[in-house]
Amino acid sequence: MKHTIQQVFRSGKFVLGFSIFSAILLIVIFYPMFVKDSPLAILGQGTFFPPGIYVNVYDSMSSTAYTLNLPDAAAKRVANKLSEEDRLSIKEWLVAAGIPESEIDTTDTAKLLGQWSANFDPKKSIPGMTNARRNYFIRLNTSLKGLLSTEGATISQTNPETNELEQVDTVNQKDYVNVGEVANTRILLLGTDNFGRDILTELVAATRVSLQIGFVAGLIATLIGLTLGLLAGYIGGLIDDIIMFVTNLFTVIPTFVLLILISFSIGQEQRGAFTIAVVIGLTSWVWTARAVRSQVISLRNRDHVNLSKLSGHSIVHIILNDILPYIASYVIMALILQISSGILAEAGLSILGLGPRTTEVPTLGLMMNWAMIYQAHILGNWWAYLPVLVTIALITFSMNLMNTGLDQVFNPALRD
Amino acid sequence: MAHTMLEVRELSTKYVTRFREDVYAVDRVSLKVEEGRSLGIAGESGCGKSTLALSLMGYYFPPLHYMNGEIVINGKNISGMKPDDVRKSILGKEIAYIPQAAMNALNPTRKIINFIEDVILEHEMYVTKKDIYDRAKKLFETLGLPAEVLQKYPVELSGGMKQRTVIAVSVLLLPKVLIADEPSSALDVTSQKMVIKMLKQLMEAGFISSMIFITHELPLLYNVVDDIMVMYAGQIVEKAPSHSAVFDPLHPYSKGLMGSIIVPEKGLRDVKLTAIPGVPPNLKNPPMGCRFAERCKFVRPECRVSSVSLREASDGRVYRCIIPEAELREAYAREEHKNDK
Amino acid sequence: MLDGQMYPFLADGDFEWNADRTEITFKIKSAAKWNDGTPVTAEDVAYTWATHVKYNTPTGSANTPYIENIEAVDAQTVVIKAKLGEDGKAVNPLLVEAYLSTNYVIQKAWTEVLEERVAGDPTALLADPAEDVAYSGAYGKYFADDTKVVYIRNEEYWGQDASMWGKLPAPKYLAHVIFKDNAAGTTALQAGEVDVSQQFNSNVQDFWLEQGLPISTYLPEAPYGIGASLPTAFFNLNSPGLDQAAVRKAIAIAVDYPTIIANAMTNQSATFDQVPRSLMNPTDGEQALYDHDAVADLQWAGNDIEGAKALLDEAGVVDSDGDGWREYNGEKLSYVATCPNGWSDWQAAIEVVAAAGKEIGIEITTNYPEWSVYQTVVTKSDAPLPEEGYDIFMMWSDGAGPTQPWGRIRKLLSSEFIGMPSNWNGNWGQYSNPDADALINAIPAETDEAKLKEMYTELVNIYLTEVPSFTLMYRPQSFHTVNESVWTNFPHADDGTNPPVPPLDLTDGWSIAGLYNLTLVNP
Amino acid sequence: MTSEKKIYLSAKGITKTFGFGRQKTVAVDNVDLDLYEGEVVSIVGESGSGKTTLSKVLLGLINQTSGDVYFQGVKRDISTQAKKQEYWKNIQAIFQDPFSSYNIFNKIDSVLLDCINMRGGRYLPREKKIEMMTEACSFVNLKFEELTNKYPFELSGGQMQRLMIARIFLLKPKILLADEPTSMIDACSRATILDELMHLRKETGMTVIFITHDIGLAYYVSDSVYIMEKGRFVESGSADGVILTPHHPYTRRLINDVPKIYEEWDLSTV
Repeated sequence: MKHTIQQVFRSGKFVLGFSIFSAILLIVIFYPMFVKDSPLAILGQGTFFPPGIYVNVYDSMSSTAYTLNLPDAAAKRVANKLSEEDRLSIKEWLVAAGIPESEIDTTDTAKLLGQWSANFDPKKSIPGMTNARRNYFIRLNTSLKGLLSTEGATISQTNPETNELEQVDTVNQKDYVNVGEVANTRILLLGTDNFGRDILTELVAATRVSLQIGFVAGLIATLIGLTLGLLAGYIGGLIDDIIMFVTNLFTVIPTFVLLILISFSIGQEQRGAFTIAVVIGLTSWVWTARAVRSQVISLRNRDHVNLSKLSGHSIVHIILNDILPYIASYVIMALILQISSGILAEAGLSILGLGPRTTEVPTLGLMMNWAMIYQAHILGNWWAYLPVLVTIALITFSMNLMNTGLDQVFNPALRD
Repeated sequence: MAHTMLEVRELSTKYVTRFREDVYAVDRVSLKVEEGRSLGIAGESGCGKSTLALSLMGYYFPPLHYMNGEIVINGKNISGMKPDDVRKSILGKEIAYIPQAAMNALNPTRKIINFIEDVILEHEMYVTKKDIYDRAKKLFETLGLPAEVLQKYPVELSGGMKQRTVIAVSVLLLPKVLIADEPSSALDVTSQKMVIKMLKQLMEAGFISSMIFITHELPLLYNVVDDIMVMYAGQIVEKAPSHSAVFDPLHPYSKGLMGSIIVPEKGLRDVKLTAIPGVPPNLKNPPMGCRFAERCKFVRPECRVSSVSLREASDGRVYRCIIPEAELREAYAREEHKNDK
Repeated sequence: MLDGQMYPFLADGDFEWNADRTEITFKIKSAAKWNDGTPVTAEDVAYTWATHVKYNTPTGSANTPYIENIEAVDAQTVVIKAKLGEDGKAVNPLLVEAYLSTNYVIQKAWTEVLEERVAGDPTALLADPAEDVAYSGAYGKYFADDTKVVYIRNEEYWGQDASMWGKLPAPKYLAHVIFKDNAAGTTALQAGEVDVSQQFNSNVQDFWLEQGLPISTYLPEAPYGIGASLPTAFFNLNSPGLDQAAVRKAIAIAVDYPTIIANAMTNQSATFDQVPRSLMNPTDGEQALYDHDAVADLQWAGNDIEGAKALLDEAGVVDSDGDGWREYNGEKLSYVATCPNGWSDWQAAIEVVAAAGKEIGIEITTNYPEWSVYQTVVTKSDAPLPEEGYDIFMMWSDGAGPTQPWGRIRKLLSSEFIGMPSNWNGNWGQYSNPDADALINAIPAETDEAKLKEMYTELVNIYLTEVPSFTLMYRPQSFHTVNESVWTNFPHADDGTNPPVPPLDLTDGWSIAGLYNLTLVNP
Repeated sequence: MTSEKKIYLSAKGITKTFGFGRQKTVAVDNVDLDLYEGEVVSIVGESGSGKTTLSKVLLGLINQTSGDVYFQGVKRDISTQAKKQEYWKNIQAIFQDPFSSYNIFNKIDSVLLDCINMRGGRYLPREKKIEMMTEACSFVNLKFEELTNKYPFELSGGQMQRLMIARIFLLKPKILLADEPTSMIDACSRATILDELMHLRKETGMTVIFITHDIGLAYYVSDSVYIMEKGRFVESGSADGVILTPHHPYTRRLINDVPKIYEEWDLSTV
């Protein structure tokens, strides 16, 4: 046994798969200890906030201001608000407004803005210009206000007694706050989803649920497959015929279609994560049963089984001692595959909207489902679906790696 | 003096297990096969017979590794050649190899004639399919194989027929030396006999000039080859003409081996089978002295000290034992006497 | 149109009521022609009605309680006689007016051809595909299959008449493409394969802000369109606990509407801070119909967890067994909130409703049945809703129209829809309040503005107090997002048109005007 | 009566078929066999002749399709697990492949302990059991101390097969069915195993059925020989009679095709 484990860990594939899987498992276990938010808590008002560090604006205003004389601050500010494209657009407008092209210098910001403020008229309609373009110029115009100002901004507050605005503070252009001193900052490593939930926290929770679904589904499928396979293979005869008839029925019906039908027919009220796991487990035992059966049939005729019979051992003893250990490695590999296909099946079902009901738990499939419904893939909000995809891929990849690793160890034909 | 077809000098090879352990399976083996002669290699499983067969071809790929020594086939020294060159210019043309499971190497989706075409086209460019067919037919007829076999798929043939077909195909390019490693051991007795007959025919008809035949079935070996070489633990322990090797073995290991022959012939029931206790040494760390010392009835303290080299006996055979020929024969006589009592 | 006003199109000038409000008279424009060149006549209008009545079509059966008859006085003049009640007044003058703007005129000559074809069989008549129908609009059918319908411009269209636009609308063909789902529609819009998108595109502003596409909406900023319907969550008034107004209101005030609007609608709705909740659309016309100050105390903008808890505590709905959930009559308050599966903005809104329940100790889980199942359950008003599974459920409410807001209020509050085997009108939660019924009955006959305002204010009062249902967001009648890669000058706010052509489907009635201004981007 | 040898095991009209319909194959076809006390009988046949199937029927590992097996003159009844266990106290086997005869997950000790348990020694003290196991091992020239706590794969094929003989030593059955016990073993170990087997037979006087394809081996070990071809016995009789003067063409061919060393091996007859 110990020897086998040593051998298993000598397989590079297994070790790589095992490392990835353990890393995922560790994150799933330890992350919630540090981040105690409910994974389904809606943090953001608005959809798909991009990943990044969010600093509370109100708190930054009242934080200690440090004056940093950074030489390129003004230039960066201008560049941020007025891109090269914007300058060319301004030029386009100015030309349309009748300014000779020779007088426009897009590199001279001050002059350009001067010409712009002198000539821009939001009411003016230029033939052939789209409404979208018109809206763009209006927005650009708004954003350019005060761009070249060297003054700071004034912060005022309403005095509750007089109901008048009173100047509280001034924010200078060279003021900086230290993020560490701002009372409220939040790191959203993977941004938020369409509900305004923190994707990272949700993803970790979803991974846990999906793994649980995978484990339950895999265990159920493997147990059913193992039991039926053992019975059919060892006892044979009529029992074998009956079991194989049922198994063949299940083989002919595509499992995923069956899964969809069952999932659909149990209705969403009953569709908890556990139910889905059970349903997946109940529909995916077929190949395990067939494989175990054929293994058992070949084992049944091995002499050590005959010898065990001659030694007067009962069927149960023979199955447990002389058959099971031989197929144990195979069953473990089947279990690993079943787990990973269980996770995929859940994802597939959820993407079709047949997964577990949403308010209770997040799952990887449900996250994909919502990202798709809210068109994250079309709008380029990669953080809503890519990490989920990567997680699914990593889990199945690591499990398949472990499986091939085990296969190399257990299957003499693949040894090098 | 006859032309030497294959000469091996001090060849040592090893193979590497997947736990990166070296197994020294062939240890300083020298042999010589002359034109028209056949050499048999006998020994227990694990004594290095099959590894030697593979090593003789000069075609090394993992886990088999060449260590040192020389192989000269028909005057060509191939020990330094790259595996790819060996495959292209030596295999099939100079030396052919038939493993035990050769018959299972046939592609089940192709007819025998297609297989033959592949083999020939690999080496010759300007031949028509008609030529190939005619050649194959002629070969098959010479070897007593029905020509219809050419148009059949492997599954349509019996195991014995498949094996004979493979052997026929392997001599298509008229190799000088044929190495047959247990070519008949997976077959029933009748097929086995046919394979043996065919091998003899190959020699007689000149398809091959010499043959190396490997088997653990001594009666078979005795009937096929001119000389028998007994291997033990990667080394040659005795080499003698067939008859003396079987009926008058000199080395204690050969003696034991020959004493275990069972044939359904009168007198067998009166023979006391000899048994060699123990198991062959592990070739990962071969023992210092005589490798057979552990199992030898006549072991002496000095056997375990230094390695034993081959020596020549009075009749010209070679054997690997520190005990002189006369003493050995004396000891054997005593044993026999004891048994009779 | 979306402002609640009726604008004459086929009619020559506004309609007129007689002094008793029992008859409506209007004239048909003399320029109006069918596509076969014959004029549209008063006789066509009258025969259309006669046919509806004769074959008892849905339109006929819905309107016969209110309309006595429609007659052609001469070739141009039509008189609609309202059905009179026992008091000698029109039963419902508002619905008589509504008939004008909500029904198509069908050519008499064609109708007779059709009647002959179906040999008087009403079922066959309604089922006829009307391939050869005569039409008076600018476009006729050109091609149709499962994926798209293409219309071709009628080059003889009477809109070229000097009294109308004097020219034809700009596009020669109109294609209505049917997409597999919203995502496919969005992709097509992005790619410029679609000029006008009338579906919900989440985060529509990303198209121009993030992706720089030539895409725009009717309004340049949020909510991007004119809200004209009130997607509403109905309470199943038979569910234990939901028969209590306090429980209903507590749930309603706890819901985080800003999040619904920001997340579910991606800000394509006015907020309840901007337009306080009532029974009215966020349009100026409807908003002016009730006294804002009188109900200000009852209105809520959501997120009022403490208020909701206080309300429940006060009503004695408390957590007595300490499991974190409140009980009513010893039974844990546990509800299922539903809407049809795949209706993404509604689903997201329902999720937020469910989240609110948790905050105030009421367990709300979500469930999304398929539409086919959902609609069968919800529209069957002759039986109570299932207590399990449909405790809080979403449906629509009436959009804009000449009978609004009365029609909408009726459908939200009137008990007349209880007991119908197939109720596609409203009040699916089966709310019944005689005061509300009386007000709803009285409004159509009322003409005094001040009186009307008083009555509407009272209805809003009832609605905000009793909370039989609650609005979750404002939603446009249809979304209107245009890609200006090919055409520009689509209707947009302040485009200077009069009447302002609102973003409907650009083909129906006055909306056709929206196609006249189109110009090619690169002519 | 006393002078006559006792029939220990006899088979009457044993037929075994596999499959049905078109796939039906007859593995053993109406075979009769009489086994006398203390003799060594060989059943010789090539692969596919049905000899292994016959041996499994005799062992009671599979049920015959028709025919009966009589044990000590009484019709065998192995309908229940208990009856089977009782039967198996009398008849035991050694199988062809030592590598597949062991459960590789169990230590070697368990094989021998099973035998002690089967002979009713389950509650013997540990020392007694070890003593018995040591005795059994030393009978086949193995050292129990070296084997205890080892797994089967740590042994050579020859050692494994000898341990199988040790097992029979412990069980002391009346009949031993040896199914090609040496065909997977090297020639030199083969002699050892045959020696030990014959030694055990001499000690216990048990009856031995030897199943083999090696006609030379059959000749070497047995008193009488049955030649089996395609599920039937084609020739039987004393070893000397059958092997040295074969009558049936099949037997003749079989003997003819085996390589000889003392006489000329006639290659022309194929």
